[in-house]
Amino acid sequence: MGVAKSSSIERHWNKLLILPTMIYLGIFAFGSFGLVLFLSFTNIAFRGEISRFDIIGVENYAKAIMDPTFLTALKNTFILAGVAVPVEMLLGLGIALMLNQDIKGRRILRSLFILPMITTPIVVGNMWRLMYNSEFGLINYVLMSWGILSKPVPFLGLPETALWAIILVDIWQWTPFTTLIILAGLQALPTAPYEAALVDGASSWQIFRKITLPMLVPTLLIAFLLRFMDAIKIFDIVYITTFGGPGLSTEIVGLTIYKEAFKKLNLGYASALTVLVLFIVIILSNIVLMIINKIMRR
Amino acid sequence: MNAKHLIKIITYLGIIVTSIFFLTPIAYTFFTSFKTQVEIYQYPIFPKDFKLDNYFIIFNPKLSGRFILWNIASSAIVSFGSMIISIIVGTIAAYSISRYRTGGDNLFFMILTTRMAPPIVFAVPIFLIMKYSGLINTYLGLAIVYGAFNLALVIWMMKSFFDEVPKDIDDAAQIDGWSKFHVLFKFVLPRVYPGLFATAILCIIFAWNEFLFALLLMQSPYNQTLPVGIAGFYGERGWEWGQMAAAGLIAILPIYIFALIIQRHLVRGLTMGGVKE
Amino acid sequence: MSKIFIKNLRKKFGNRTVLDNITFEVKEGECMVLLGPSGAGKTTTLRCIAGVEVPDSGEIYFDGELVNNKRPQDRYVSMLFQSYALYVNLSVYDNIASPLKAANLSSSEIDKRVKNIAKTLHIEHLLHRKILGLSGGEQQRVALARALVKEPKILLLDEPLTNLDAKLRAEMRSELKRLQRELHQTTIYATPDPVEAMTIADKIAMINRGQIRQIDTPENIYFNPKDAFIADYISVPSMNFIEGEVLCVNDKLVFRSGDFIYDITWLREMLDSKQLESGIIIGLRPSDIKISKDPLCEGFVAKVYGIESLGLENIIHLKFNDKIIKVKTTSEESYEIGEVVKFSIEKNNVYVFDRKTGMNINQVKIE
Amino acid sequence: MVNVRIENATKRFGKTIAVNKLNLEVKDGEFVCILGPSGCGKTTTLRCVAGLDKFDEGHIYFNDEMVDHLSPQERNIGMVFQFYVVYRMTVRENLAFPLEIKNLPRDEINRRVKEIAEILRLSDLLDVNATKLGPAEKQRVALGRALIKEPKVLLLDEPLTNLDAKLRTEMRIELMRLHKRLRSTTIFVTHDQLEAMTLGDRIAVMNLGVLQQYDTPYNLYYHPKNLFVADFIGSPSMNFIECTLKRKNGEAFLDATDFKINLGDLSNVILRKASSEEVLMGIRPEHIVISKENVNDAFTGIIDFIENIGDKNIIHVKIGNQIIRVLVHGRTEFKLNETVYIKFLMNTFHVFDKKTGSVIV
Repeated sequence: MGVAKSSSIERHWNKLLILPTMIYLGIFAFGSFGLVLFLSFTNIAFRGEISRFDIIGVENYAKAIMDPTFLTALKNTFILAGVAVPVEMLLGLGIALMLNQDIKGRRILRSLFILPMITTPIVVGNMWRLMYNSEFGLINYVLMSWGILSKPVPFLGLPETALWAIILVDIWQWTPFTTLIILAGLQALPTAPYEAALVDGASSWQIFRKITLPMLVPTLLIAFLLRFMDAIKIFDIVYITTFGGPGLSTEIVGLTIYKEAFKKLNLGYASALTVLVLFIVIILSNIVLMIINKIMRR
Repeated sequence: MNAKHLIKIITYLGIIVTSIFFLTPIAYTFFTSFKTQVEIYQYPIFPKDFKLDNYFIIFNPKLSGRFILWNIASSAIVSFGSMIISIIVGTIAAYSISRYRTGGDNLFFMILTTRMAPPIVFAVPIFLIMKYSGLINTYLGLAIVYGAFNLALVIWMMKSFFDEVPKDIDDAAQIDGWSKFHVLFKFVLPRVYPGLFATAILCIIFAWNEFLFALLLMQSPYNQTLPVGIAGFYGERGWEWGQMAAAGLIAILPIYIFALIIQRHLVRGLTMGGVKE
Repeated sequence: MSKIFIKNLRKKFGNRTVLDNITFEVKEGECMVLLGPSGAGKTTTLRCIAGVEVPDSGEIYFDGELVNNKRPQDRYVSMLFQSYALYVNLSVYDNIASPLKAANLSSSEIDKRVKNIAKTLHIEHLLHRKILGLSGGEQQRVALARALVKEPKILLLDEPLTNLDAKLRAEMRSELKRLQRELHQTTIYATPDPVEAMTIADKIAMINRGQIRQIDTPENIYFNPKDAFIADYISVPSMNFIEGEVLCVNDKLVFRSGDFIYDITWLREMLDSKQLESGIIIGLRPSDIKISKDPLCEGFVAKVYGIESLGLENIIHLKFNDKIIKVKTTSEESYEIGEVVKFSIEKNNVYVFDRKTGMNINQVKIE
Repeated sequence: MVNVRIENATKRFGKTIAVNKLNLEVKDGEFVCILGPSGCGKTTTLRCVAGLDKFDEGHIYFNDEMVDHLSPQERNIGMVFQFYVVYRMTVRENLAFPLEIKNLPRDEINRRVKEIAEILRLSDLLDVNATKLGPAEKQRVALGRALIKEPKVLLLDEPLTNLDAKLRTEMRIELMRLHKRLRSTTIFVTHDQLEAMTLGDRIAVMNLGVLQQYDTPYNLYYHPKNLFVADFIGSPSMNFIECTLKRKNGEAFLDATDFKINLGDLSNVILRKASSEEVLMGIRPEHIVISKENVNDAFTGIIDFIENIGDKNIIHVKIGNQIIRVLVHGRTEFKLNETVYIKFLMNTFHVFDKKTGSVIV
């Protein structure tokens, strides 16, 4: 049985509304994926025009898994995400707890604290190039006038410090994100359990440990998942600050693909790298989702 | 005195340290934008005076060799255009998903993936598609690309707003005698206008800030967007630090204003509707 | 005004059967109450009639005409939602005018009818207000006005009083019924509240788990419930049930449940062999049980477990055989927790149900 | 155990006065209900006693010791909230929580958990995650957590409101039995007059932050001090009829335009106390007799509507323009639009001053 006589627009209303999205995403997401998958089996090169185009099978993949640049980039990307995100979570939790208290100017502080997160990444990169500069930068100036450094250090220019310098930038830019989400989570918590624990006689620390934290777990997981998946995407800041250097010390996967495709003009090889990265991201996000599901169920 | 006071003191100290950490780079850039190339080395923190030289230079193509005004125009056109595209396409899809669960979990995952995947994985195919469809170097081309990236955001954010409008409203309006078209545009949509506005602003912010595709798809100095236009400041006298700082501030000022307007919905946008405030 | 006939309506949500063969008829100008617990299928039935839900199978007739294929906007029904579903972005006036505007009536006609219905429902003074400032009771009236203004064939009311406070609910109950009677409006009214149903209905359809269990006048549902579920549901306060076996002692028939032994010889005619074997359930309304402090009085010995005050009356909870038996008394007699009392019953007030099926064995057939 | 005294307490939220000069004493071991509609200040009062809020003016004493400056942790109270609060732990851990905070020895904790679980019939559920329980069980856990530390005062904030009707009655009886056994000083906040009438040794009726009457359930029902209490207590609610106080031959009577009520012996009292002639007469629907036959002094009316509420009926009788509700037990033989005669039972009606709302008799 159906509503047969009604006009066909009404009958297919839900599909009609979603149709533009399907077409749009069909071309962009899935068309792109199909294309890139196909290209990854070719040696296509591009200099204004397609200059080379043969199907070469899995050669690109064989090359990729042995490619020290790509492997270093993968390693760096995960070091960055693996260090920056937990730090951002901890700082975010701490700052959110502070902002959740009854303090003066809370609204203004909250507004100010979101600024790093929405700043154009390219501008963020430039700001920190100023900060890190070894000749006049603020960081060197402060550290030297406090006597911590005896001579200026080009933080972005040394292989030992460059990646850590970028991690700090990521922490600066994205701690507001975790702060904001955790703060929203804190404010959405019911006050009743908190008050019940007060009446039960619990101290502030006991309340936080036994009542607040367990209730906050879902929010923390959402924040972690989103932040981790975003950290892997980092591109603009590295592009503008170090462009992967010095050497390969700050090379990250996004940059490797970019250089292969648009500097070395090996679209085929870049496509293979793309497929590998996508593959890793999908596996990773599934693992994260699985862990979250497990914790949520418990 | 007691634990309560201790917590208060720690809180205020923490707030001060946090504020310094978050605001120093922005403030430092602000100060630097008033320093000449020489003054940068003379005045480590505060500028000698608030000279606007750097600002005049970057806006004058003859002096700086850049086209900031053109870049601003490009950014505005592309941001606004892409916002229109994704809002129209995404809002109606969000309504469909909210009300009819169209597509079920598969569609959810599909749309989520487009947001989870790093943009770089689309770089090669989109570059080729744009190149061979003739949309490279056009505002429309870049707007379409940004529209696609923002679509997931619009759908999930608007879905969470639509979910807050009780479905009884749709049924009531239909029983009143209105068609489904009227139900959506006359009765449901007006109730999510604030959400729609916030979503639109978020779209604009994301498009405004985007760098990679702007770099790939806009190749003339006149139609490049701001992030590309202000990326490098290596001039005849080495790095033009002051000008770089000034240009950066010009780029982020509108974003700061927009973000402050829609603060209330920022969390929802950042979590794709997952966390509400 | 119309009559409505619903035949074999079925609906599943996934694996869950929501409507299982719903069939009933509502005469012109009649008020039918769908009574049942939440999740029974009341709302889904109303939504199918309104056309905003499509049944898996079954037929819906308005005045003999099959309307299954008609869109909601072509059915000329009105529905009052539990949430009221008011358009908060519109004024009260525009809310009420909405069905008339959808029908493309002239603005003078719309104005006339809106003002008319507003007068009937005493909300003229609210017409130019915003929805958000209105109280729950006012919102309810606006929603009712919107439902009535187009003079629908059928008025569907989905738990309209649930969101009002107790006092207002009692008031609106009588007002709704008066209005329905005056307008001679064919109405289907869904509620989980037996008191509401008894007050408002011309007929009650008792519905549970998607099935209609009994359709009858309020009086018959109350005094002649078809099974134990209905008897329990319609009783306020709820019925006492004692489950036990049936024994034949000499030529007498005796009901036994622990220490509770009760002569039921008078039931001999009605019990069949299966029921003799599997046993029966005896149902007693709290108001039908007599309680006494006199130790010489005939009856069963029990201890007072708790006392509930209903103002003029008390409900005494008696502990008997590890079961709680509730008895209604006037508040003039006072009892203490722990006190030993006796209670007695009269056979006219005893309901007897089949232990296995729950069916009422001594139901009086009324045609 | 303890005696709780609230003295001259006032609490404001911005411009609204939530509690206005409240004086209330709860005796040792007493079960007191604070009853009133939402927004009457009853919950605010309870929260101030708990220490979760503070009165702007006035003091709270536990056994003559002022506790105003004590935090909730220091007051040694047990509290149960409207929305059953259980922590995300097992029932056992929930019950042990208040004791663990006090660092009691392990075996002492175990003993008391066992004890309280027995009383509240939670013994079989001790190792279940409390958040997985049903509403009634959750509320029992919350109650157990409030009781286990043997608090000086037990505070209950509408603890039964969110349970369904059946569970609510059950829990009411359980609470009553529990109080009989433990005799802790208890303050119970509710908006449900039946609940208050069942549970309270005394009931404090509040409206708009002001204490209206503090009395036993019996007195609230039979001797309400003012219109608000008369209207709020009892279901179905009292009939109120606007009357004018008139005099004839030295005897006073009430003129309700459509009928007259002789005041007999009460004349003198009423005439002395009434500040104006405008009065309201109140009579409960259960204090009116209705019959098909005319009797002495009865008023003639027409049945306008019959409300069936379980084993009772409320019959709306129209006399002139007045509608008077009459409660009839059992099956009714009355029919719509039938002419009937009603009579008020002697000495059951109240007369209120229309302006001040306070009772005259």
